[in-house]
Amino acid sequence: MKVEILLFGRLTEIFGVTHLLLADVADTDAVRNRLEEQFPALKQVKYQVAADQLIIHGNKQLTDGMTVALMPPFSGG
Amino acid sequence: MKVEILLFGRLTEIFGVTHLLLADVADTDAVRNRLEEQFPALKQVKYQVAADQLIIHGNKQLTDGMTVALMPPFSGG
Amino acid sequence: MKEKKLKNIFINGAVSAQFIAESIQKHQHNTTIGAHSIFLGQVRADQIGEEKVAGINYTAYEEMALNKMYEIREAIFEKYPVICLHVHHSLGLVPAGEVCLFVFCSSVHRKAAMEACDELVERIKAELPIWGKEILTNAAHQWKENK
Amino acid sequence: MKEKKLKNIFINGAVSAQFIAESIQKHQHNTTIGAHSIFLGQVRADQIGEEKVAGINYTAYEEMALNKMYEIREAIFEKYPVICLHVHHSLGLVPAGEVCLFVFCSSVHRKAAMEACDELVERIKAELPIWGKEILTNAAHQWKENK
Repeated sequence: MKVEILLFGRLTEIFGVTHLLLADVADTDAVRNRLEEQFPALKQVKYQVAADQLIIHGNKQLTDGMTVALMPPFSGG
Repeated sequence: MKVEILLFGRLTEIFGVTHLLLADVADTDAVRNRLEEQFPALKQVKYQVAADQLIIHGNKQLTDGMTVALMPPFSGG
Repeated sequence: MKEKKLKNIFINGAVSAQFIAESIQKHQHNTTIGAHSIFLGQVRADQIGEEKVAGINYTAYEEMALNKMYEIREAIFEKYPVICLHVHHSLGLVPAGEVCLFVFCSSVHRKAAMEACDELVERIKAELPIWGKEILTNAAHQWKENK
Repeated sequence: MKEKKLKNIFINGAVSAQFIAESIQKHQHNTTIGAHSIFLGQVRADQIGEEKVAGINYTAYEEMALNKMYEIREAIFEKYPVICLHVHHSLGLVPAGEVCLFVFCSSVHRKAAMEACDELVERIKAELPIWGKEILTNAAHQWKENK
Protein backbone atom coordinates (compact mmCIF):
# COMPACT_ATOMS: atom_id res chain seq x y z
CA MET A 1 0.00 0.00 0.00
CA LYS A 2 1.33 3.39 -0.99
CA VAL A 3 0.21 6.94 -0.27
CA GLU A 4 1.47 10.14 -1.86
CA ILE A 5 2.60 12.89 0.49
CA LEU A 6 2.37 16.51 -0.64
CA LEU A 7 4.40 19.22 1.08
CA PHE A 8 3.76 22.96 1.01
CA GLY A 9 5.17 26.28 2.15
CA ARG A 10 8.06 26.06 4.63
CA LEU A 11 7.71 22.26 4.70
CA THR A 12 9.19 22.08 1.22
CA GLU A 13 12.36 23.55 2.73
CA ILE A 14 12.49 21.04 5.57
CA PHE A 15 11.97 18.11 3.24
CA GLY A 16 13.83 19.49 0.23
CA VAL A 17 11.05 18.12 -2.01
CA THR A 18 7.41 18.93 -2.76
CA HIS A 19 6.17 15.33 -2.69
CA LEU A 20 7.20 11.83 -1.76
CA LEU A 21 5.73 8.32 -1.56
CA LEU A 22 5.26 6.39 1.68
CA ALA A 23 4.57 2.66 1.87
CA ASP A 24 2.75 0.87 4.67
CA VAL A 25 1.22 3.73 6.59
CA ALA A 26 -2.17 2.67 7.92
CA ASP A 27 -3.47 6.08 8.91
CA THR A 28 -2.60 9.79 9.05
CA ASP A 29 -1.10 9.43 12.53
CA ALA A 30 1.32 6.86 11.12
CA VAL A 31 2.26 9.35 8.38
CA ARG A 32 3.00 12.06 10.94
CA ASN A 33 5.02 9.72 13.12
CA ARG A 34 7.06 8.34 10.26
CA LEU A 35 7.84 11.78 8.86
CA GLU A 36 8.62 13.36 12.23
CA GLU A 37 11.04 10.52 12.86
CA GLN A 38 12.80 11.04 9.54
CA PHE A 39 12.65 14.85 9.67
CA PRO A 40 12.74 15.93 13.33
CA ALA A 41 12.45 19.63 12.30
CA LEU A 42 8.85 18.86 11.37
CA LYS A 43 8.00 18.71 15.09
CA GLN A 44 8.71 22.42 15.42
CA VAL A 45 6.29 23.39 12.65
CA LYS A 46 2.56 24.03 12.94
CA TYR A 47 0.71 22.23 10.15
CA GLN A 48 -2.64 20.68 9.23
CA VAL A 49 -3.12 17.35 7.50
CA ALA A 50 -5.50 16.77 4.59
CA ALA A 51 -6.34 13.34 3.16
CA ASP A 52 -7.63 13.54 -0.41
CA GLN A 53 -8.10 17.30 0.12
CA LEU A 54 -10.20 16.95 3.29
CA ILE A 55 -8.68 18.41 6.42
CA ILE A 56 -8.35 15.73 9.12
CA HIS A 57 -8.87 16.80 12.71
CA GLY A 58 -8.26 13.48 14.48
CA ASN A 59 -6.78 10.44 12.82
CA LYS A 60 -7.91 8.94 9.52
CA GLN A 61 -7.43 5.48 8.04
CA LEU A 62 -5.69 5.46 4.67
CA THR A 63 -6.13 3.21 1.65
CA ASP A 64 -3.85 2.59 -1.30
CA GLY A 65 -3.40 5.54 -3.63
CA MET A 66 -4.63 8.24 -1.26
CA THR A 67 -2.98 11.64 -1.14
CA VAL A 68 -1.95 13.17 2.17
CA ALA A 69 -1.05 16.87 2.27
CA LEU A 70 0.91 18.55 5.07
CA MET A 71 -0.09 22.21 5.13
CA PRO A 72 1.44 25.00 7.24
CA PRO A 73 -0.80 28.02 8.05
CA PHE A 74 -2.27 29.60 4.92
CA SER A 75 -1.17 33.02 3.75
CA GLY A 76 -3.07 33.73 0.55
CA GLY A 77 -4.70 37.04 -0.29
CA MET B 1 -33.37 92.97 1.01
CA LYS B 2 -32.98 90.21 -1.55
CA VAL B 3 -32.28 86.47 -1.30
CA GLU B 4 -31.46 84.08 -4.10
CA ILE B 5 -33.58 80.94 -4.35
CA LEU B 6 -32.06 77.78 -5.87
CA LEU B 7 -34.30 74.99 -7.15
CA PHE B 8 -33.31 71.40 -7.79
CA GLY B 9 -34.64 68.10 -9.12
CA ARG B 10 -38.38 67.98 -9.74
CA LEU B 11 -38.75 71.51 -8.35
CA THR B 12 -37.10 72.90 -11.50
CA GLU B 13 -40.08 71.46 -13.39
CA ILE B 14 -42.66 73.05 -11.08
CA PHE B 15 -40.96 76.44 -11.24
CA GLY B 16 -39.72 76.23 -14.81
CA VAL B 17 -36.43 77.82 -13.66
CA THR B 18 -33.40 76.78 -11.59
CA HIS B 19 -33.15 80.01 -9.60
CA LEU B 20 -35.02 83.19 -8.82
CA LEU B 21 -34.70 86.26 -6.60
CA LEU B 22 -37.10 87.11 -3.78
CA ALA B 23 -37.31 90.51 -2.08
CA ASP B 24 -38.51 91.18 1.45
CA VAL B 25 -38.55 87.69 2.94
CA ALA B 26 -37.51 87.85 6.59
CA ASP B 27 -36.92 84.16 7.17
CA THR B 28 -37.08 80.73 5.55
CA ASP B 29 -40.72 80.26 6.58
CA ALA B 30 -41.56 83.41 4.66
CA VAL B 31 -39.79 81.97 1.61
CA ARG B 32 -41.81 78.77 1.81
CA ASN B 33 -45.08 80.61 2.24
CA ARG B 34 -44.41 83.02 -0.58
CA LEU B 35 -43.40 80.25 -3.00
CA GLU B 36 -46.22 77.89 -2.03
CA GLU B 37 -48.65 80.72 -2.67
CA GLN B 38 -47.22 81.43 -6.11
CA PHE B 39 -46.69 77.76 -7.00
CA PRO B 40 -49.34 75.69 -5.21
CA ALA B 41 -47.87 72.45 -6.66
CA LEU B 42 -44.94 72.96 -4.27
CA LYS B 43 -47.22 71.93 -1.37
CA GLN B 44 -47.40 68.38 -2.76
CA VAL B 45 -43.61 67.94 -2.88
CA LYS B 46 -41.34 66.77 -0.08
CA TYR B 47 -38.32 69.05 0.15
CA GLN B 48 -35.67 70.34 2.56
CA VAL B 49 -34.53 73.93 2.85
CA ALA B 50 -30.87 75.00 3.08
CA ALA B 51 -29.75 78.54 3.85
CA ASP B 52 -26.22 79.23 2.65
CA GLN B 53 -25.76 75.46 2.24
CA LEU B 54 -26.84 74.60 5.79
CA ILE B 55 -29.98 72.50 6.09
CA ILE B 56 -32.59 74.30 8.21
CA HIS B 57 -34.81 72.19 10.44
CA GLY B 58 -36.99 74.90 11.98
CA ASN B 59 -37.12 78.46 10.74
CA LYS B 60 -34.13 80.70 10.06
CA GLN B 61 -33.81 84.46 9.82
CA LEU B 62 -32.40 85.69 6.50
CA THR B 63 -30.17 88.62 5.70
CA ASP B 64 -29.52 90.38 2.40
CA GLY B 65 -27.64 88.29 -0.15
CA MET B 66 -28.24 84.89 1.40
CA THR B 67 -28.92 81.84 -0.75
CA VAL B 68 -31.85 79.57 0.00
CA ALA B 69 -31.99 76.16 -1.68
CA LEU B 70 -35.12 74.02 -1.98
CA MET B 71 -34.02 70.41 -2.24
CA PRO B 72 -36.22 67.36 -2.92
CA PRO B 73 -34.96 63.97 -1.61
CA PHE B 74 -31.43 63.19 -2.82
CA SER B 75 -30.79 60.42 -5.32
CA GLY B 76 -27.06 60.41 -5.99
CA GLY B 77 -24.90 57.28 -6.23
CA MET C 1 -5.76 77.63 10.52
CA LYS C 2 -5.82 74.62 8.25
CA GLU C 3 -6.75 75.49 4.71
CA LYS C 4 -9.89 73.78 3.49
CA LYS C 5 -9.01 72.38 0.10
CA LEU C 6 -12.08 71.21 -1.79
CA LYS C 7 -11.61 68.34 -4.23
CA ASN C 8 -13.85 68.18 -7.24
CA ILE C 9 -15.74 64.87 -7.24
CA PHE C 10 -17.81 65.52 -10.38
CA ILE C 11 -17.08 64.23 -13.84
CA ASN C 12 -19.14 64.67 -16.98
CA GLY C 13 -20.98 61.54 -18.04
CA ALA C 14 -20.10 57.97 -17.06
CA VAL C 15 -16.99 56.86 -15.18
CA SER C 16 -15.03 54.72 -17.66
CA ALA C 17 -13.32 51.43 -16.82
CA GLN C 18 -10.14 53.06 -18.13
CA PHE C 19 -10.41 55.88 -15.58
CA ILE C 20 -10.79 53.28 -12.80
CA ALA C 21 -7.77 51.35 -14.09
CA GLU C 22 -5.67 54.53 -14.08
CA SER C 23 -6.69 55.26 -10.48
CA ILE C 24 -5.65 51.76 -9.42
CA GLN C 25 -2.37 52.07 -11.31
CA LYS C 26 -1.51 55.34 -9.56
CA HIS C 27 -1.78 53.66 -6.16
CA GLN C 28 0.85 51.07 -6.94
CA HIS C 29 3.58 53.57 -6.09
CA ASN C 30 2.41 53.56 -2.49
CA THR C 31 3.85 50.34 -1.09
CA THR C 32 2.46 50.89 2.41
CA ILE C 33 -1.00 50.07 0.98
CA GLY C 34 -2.09 46.47 1.46
CA ALA C 35 -5.80 46.69 0.64
CA HIS C 36 -8.09 48.60 -1.70
CA SER C 37 -11.85 48.56 -1.35
CA ILE C 38 -13.74 49.87 -4.37
CA PHE C 39 -17.43 50.51 -4.82
CA LEU C 40 -19.01 51.16 -8.21
CA GLY C 41 -22.60 52.27 -8.70
CA GLN C 42 -23.95 51.24 -12.10
CA VAL C 43 -27.15 52.51 -13.76
CA ARG C 44 -29.75 49.73 -13.99
CA ALA C 45 -32.18 49.36 -16.91
CA ASP C 46 -35.10 48.91 -14.49
CA GLN C 47 -38.48 48.04 -15.94
CA ILE C 48 -40.98 50.89 -15.33
CA GLY C 49 -44.40 49.75 -16.52
CA GLU C 50 -44.04 49.17 -20.28
CA GLU C 51 -40.77 51.06 -20.49
CA LYS C 52 -37.20 50.66 -19.27
CA VAL C 53 -34.71 53.08 -17.80
CA ALA C 54 -32.41 54.10 -20.68
CA GLY C 55 -30.17 56.26 -18.50
CA ILE C 56 -30.03 58.67 -15.59
CA ASN C 57 -29.38 62.38 -15.93
CA TYR C 58 -27.61 63.70 -12.83
CA THR C 59 -27.63 67.25 -11.52
CA ALA C 60 -26.28 68.57 -8.22
CA TYR C 61 -26.05 71.55 -5.95
CA GLU C 62 -22.35 71.36 -6.71
CA GLU C 63 -20.97 73.89 -4.27
CA MET C 64 -22.85 72.39 -1.33
CA ALA C 65 -22.01 68.83 -2.43
CA LEU C 66 -18.26 69.60 -2.48
CA ASN C 67 -18.40 71.21 0.96
CA LYS C 68 -20.41 68.28 2.33
CA MET C 69 -18.00 65.81 0.74
CA TYR C 70 -15.09 67.61 2.39
CA GLU C 71 -16.79 67.21 5.77
CA ILE C 72 -17.53 63.51 5.17
CA ARG C 73 -13.92 62.81 4.06
CA GLU C 74 -12.55 64.48 7.18
CA ALA C 75 -14.88 62.41 9.39
CA ILE C 76 -13.91 59.14 7.68
CA PHE C 77 -10.17 59.92 7.90
CA GLU C 78 -10.64 60.59 11.61
CA LYS C 79 -12.62 57.40 12.23
CA TYR C 80 -10.63 54.82 10.21
CA PRO C 81 -6.88 54.32 9.61
CA VAL C 82 -7.16 54.81 5.86
CA ILE C 83 -4.33 55.96 3.60
CA CYS C 84 -6.46 57.49 0.86
CA LEU C 85 -10.06 58.05 -0.18
CA HIS C 86 -11.30 59.05 -3.61
CA VAL C 87 -14.85 59.74 -4.75
CA HIS C 88 -16.03 60.41 -8.31
CA HIS C 89 -19.66 61.04 -9.23
CA SER C 90 -21.18 61.62 -12.64
CA LEU C 91 -23.07 64.71 -13.74
CA GLY C 92 -25.19 64.69 -16.89
CA LEU C 93 -26.41 61.61 -18.70
CA VAL C 94 -25.17 58.14 -17.77
CA PRO C 95 -26.61 55.38 -19.99
CA ALA C 96 -27.86 52.13 -18.38
CA GLY C 97 -24.97 49.70 -17.81
CA GLU C 98 -22.44 52.44 -17.14
CA VAL C 99 -20.83 53.56 -13.89
CA CYS C 100 -22.07 56.73 -12.14
CA LEU C 101 -20.25 56.43 -8.79
CA PHE C 102 -16.68 55.34 -8.05
CA VAL C 103 -15.51 55.19 -4.44
CA PHE C 104 -11.94 54.06 -3.76
CA CYS C 105 -10.48 53.49 -0.25
CA SER C 106 -6.99 52.21 0.55
CA SER C 107 -5.38 51.16 3.82
CA VAL C 108 -2.63 48.98 5.28
CA HIS C 109 -5.02 46.21 6.37
CA ARG C 110 -8.31 45.25 4.78
CA LYS C 111 -10.81 46.04 7.56
CA ALA C 112 -10.26 49.81 7.51
CA ALA C 113 -10.57 50.11 3.72
CA MET C 114 -13.76 48.01 3.66
CA GLU C 115 -15.47 49.78 6.55
CA ALA C 116 -14.50 53.23 5.29
CA CYS C 117 -15.80 52.38 1.80
CA ASP C 118 -19.12 51.15 3.21
CA GLU C 119 -19.63 54.25 5.30
CA LEU C 120 -18.59 56.60 2.51
CA VAL C 121 -21.14 55.10 0.12
CA GLU C 122 -23.92 55.31 2.73
CA ARG C 123 -23.14 58.94 3.48
CA ILE C 124 -22.78 59.92 -0.19
CA LYS C 125 -26.25 58.55 -0.94
CA ALA C 126 -27.85 60.10 2.13
CA GLU C 127 -26.10 63.47 2.35
CA LEU C 128 -24.91 64.74 -1.02
CA PRO C 129 -27.36 67.06 -2.79
CA ILE C 130 -27.45 65.16 -6.08
CA TRP C 131 -30.54 64.31 -8.12
CA GLY C 132 -31.03 61.60 -10.70
CA LYS C 133 -33.69 61.90 -13.38
CA GLU C 134 -34.44 58.50 -14.87
CA ILE C 135 -34.93 58.79 -18.62
CA LEU C 136 -37.22 56.06 -19.94
CA THR C 137 -37.07 54.36 -23.32
CA ASN C 138 -40.08 56.41 -24.52
CA ALA C 139 -38.27 59.62 -23.47
CA ALA C 140 -40.61 60.14 -20.49
CA HIS C 141 -38.83 60.60 -17.18
CA GLN C 142 -39.22 60.19 -13.44
CA TRP C 143 -37.21 61.45 -10.49
CA LYS C 144 -35.24 58.88 -8.50
CA GLU C 145 -35.35 58.89 -4.70
CA ASN C 146 -32.82 57.20 -2.42
CA LYS C 147 -34.41 55.15 0.35
CA MET D 1 -27.03 15.72 -10.70
CA LYS D 2 -25.65 19.19 -11.08
CA GLU D 3 -22.26 19.24 -12.71
CA LYS D 4 -19.55 20.74 -10.56
CA LYS D 5 -17.73 23.14 -12.83
CA LEU D 6 -14.47 24.37 -11.30
CA LYS D 7 -13.33 27.85 -12.29
CA ASN D 8 -9.63 28.56 -12.34
CA ILE D 9 -8.84 31.43 -9.99
CA PHE D 10 -5.08 31.43 -10.48
CA ILE D 11 -3.12 33.73 -12.70
CA ASN D 12 0.63 33.93 -13.15
CA GLY D 13 2.22 36.95 -11.50
CA ALA D 14 0.45 40.17 -10.55
CA VAL D 15 -3.12 41.12 -11.45
CA SER D 16 -2.82 44.13 -13.79
CA ALA D 17 -5.00 47.24 -13.64
CA GLN D 18 -5.84 46.50 -17.29
CA PHE D 19 -7.20 43.07 -16.35
CA ILE D 20 -9.39 44.68 -13.69
CA ALA D 21 -10.64 47.29 -16.18
CA GLU D 22 -11.58 44.55 -18.65
CA SER D 23 -13.53 42.70 -15.95
CA ILE D 24 -15.46 45.85 -15.10
CA GLN D 25 -16.13 46.54 -18.77
CA LYS D 26 -17.55 43.04 -19.31
CA HIS D 27 -20.16 43.64 -16.62
CA GLN D 28 -21.62 46.68 -18.33
CA HIS D 29 -23.67 44.42 -20.58
CA ASN D 30 -25.62 43.24 -17.56
CA THR D 31 -28.04 46.08 -16.89
CA THR D 32 -29.69 44.36 -13.92
CA ILE D 33 -26.50 45.11 -11.93
CA GLY D 34 -26.65 48.26 -9.80
CA ALA D 35 -23.61 47.79 -7.57
CA HIS D 36 -20.11 46.33 -7.76
CA SER D 37 -17.95 45.76 -4.72
CA ILE D 38 -14.29 45.13 -5.48
CA PHE D 39 -11.48 44.14 -3.15
CA LEU D 40 -7.82 44.28 -4.16
CA GLY D 41 -4.99 42.87 -2.08
CA GLN D 42 -1.69 44.64 -2.78
CA VAL D 43 1.79 43.46 -1.73
CA ARG D 44 3.28 45.81 0.89
CA ALA D 45 6.98 46.65 1.09
CA ASP D 46 6.98 45.98 4.85
CA GLN D 47 10.14 46.76 6.80
CA ILE D 48 11.65 43.52 8.22
CA GLY D 49 14.63 44.47 10.40
CA GLU D 50 17.14 46.13 8.07
CA GLU D 51 15.44 44.87 4.94
CA LYS D 52 12.17 45.39 3.10
CA VAL D 53 9.78 43.02 1.40
CA ALA D 54 10.60 43.19 -2.32
CA GLY D 55 7.80 40.82 -3.34
CA ILE D 56 5.84 37.73 -2.40
CA ASN D 57 6.16 34.40 -4.16
CA TYR D 58 2.85 32.51 -4.04
CA THR D 59 2.36 28.75 -4.26
CA ALA D 60 -0.81 26.75 -3.71
CA TYR D 61 -2.29 23.31 -3.39
CA GLU D 62 -4.12 24.22 -6.57
CA GLU D 63 -6.52 21.32 -6.89
CA MET D 64 -7.71 21.63 -3.29
CA ALA D 65 -7.89 25.44 -3.55
CA LEU D 66 -10.17 25.26 -6.60
CA ASN D 67 -12.47 22.72 -4.92
CA LYS D 68 -12.59 24.83 -1.77
CA MET D 69 -13.27 27.96 -3.80
CA TYR D 70 -16.16 26.19 -5.52
CA GLU D 71 -17.66 25.37 -2.12
CA ILE D 72 -17.21 28.94 -0.86
CA ARG D 73 -18.79 30.42 -4.01
CA GLU D 74 -21.81 28.13 -3.67
CA ALA D 75 -22.24 29.14 -0.03
CA ILE D 76 -22.03 32.86 -0.83
CA PHE D 77 -24.49 32.58 -3.72
CA GLU D 78 -26.89 30.83 -1.36
CA LYS D 79 -26.49 33.40 1.40
CA TYR D 80 -26.61 36.69 -0.55
CA PRO D 81 -28.65 37.84 -3.59
CA VAL D 82 -25.58 38.40 -5.75
CA ILE D 83 -25.55 38.34 -9.55
CA CYS D 84 -21.91 37.38 -10.00
CA LEU D 85 -18.74 36.66 -8.09
CA HIS D 86 -15.21 36.52 -9.47
CA VAL D 87 -11.98 35.71 -7.69
CA HIS D 88 -8.45 35.94 -9.11
CA HIS D 89 -5.32 35.10 -7.10
CA SER D 90 -1.70 35.31 -8.17
CA LEU D 91 0.75 32.43 -8.29
CA GLY D 92 4.50 33.04 -8.56
CA LEU D 93 6.23 36.32 -7.83
CA VAL D 94 4.27 39.52 -7.21
CA PRO D 95 6.51 42.58 -6.65
CA ALA D 96 5.68 45.03 -3.83
CA GLY D 97 3.08 47.56 -4.98
CA GLU D 98 1.27 45.14 -7.26
CA VAL D 99 -2.05 43.37 -6.84
CA CYS D 100 -2.16 39.68 -5.79
CA LEU D 101 -5.89 39.26 -5.08
CA PHE D 102 -8.90 40.58 -7.02
CA VAL D 103 -12.39 39.85 -5.70
CA PHE D 104 -15.35 41.21 -7.66
CA CYS D 105 -19.00 40.95 -6.50
CA SER D 106 -22.02 42.39 -8.28
CA SER D 107 -25.67 42.68 -7.26
CA VAL D 108 -28.83 44.70 -7.83
CA HIS D 109 -28.49 46.70 -4.61
CA ARG D 110 -25.30 47.65 -2.81
CA LYS D 111 -25.67 45.76 0.50
CA ALA D 112 -25.48 42.27 -1.01
CA ALA D 113 -22.38 43.02 -3.11
CA MET D 114 -20.57 44.59 -0.16
CA GLU D 115 -21.39 41.86 2.35
CA ALA D 116 -20.60 39.07 -0.11
CA CYS D 117 -17.26 40.70 -0.96
CA ASP D 118 -16.35 41.02 2.71
CA GLU D 119 -17.17 37.42 3.47
CA LEU D 120 -15.44 36.11 0.33
CA VAL D 121 -12.20 37.88 1.26
CA GLU D 122 -12.33 36.55 4.83
CA ARG D 123 -12.92 32.99 3.67
CA ILE D 124 -10.26 33.16 0.93
CA LYS D 125 -7.64 34.21 3.48
CA ALA D 126 -8.72 31.62 6.06
CA GLU D 127 -9.55 28.60 3.92
CA LEU D 128 -7.62 28.53 0.64
CA PRO D 129 -4.40 26.48 0.75
CA ILE D 130 -2.12 29.21 -0.58
CA TRP D 131 1.28 30.17 0.78
CA GLY D 132 3.18 33.41 0.39
CA LYS D 133 6.95 33.53 0.72
CA GLU D 134 8.12 37.08 1.38
CA ILE D 135 11.29 37.80 -0.57
CA LEU D 136 13.39 40.45 1.15
CA THR D 137 15.62 43.05 -0.46
CA ASN D 138 18.74 41.04 0.50
CA ALA D 139 17.21 37.93 -1.17
CA ALA D 140 16.54 36.27 2.20
CA HIS D 141 12.97 35.13 2.70
CA GLN D 142 10.34 34.40 5.33
CA TRP D 143 6.98 32.64 5.21
CA LYS D 144 3.89 34.78 5.66
CA GLU D 145 1.10 33.66 7.98
CA ASN D 146 -2.47 34.97 7.93
CA LYS D 147 -3.82 35.94 11.36
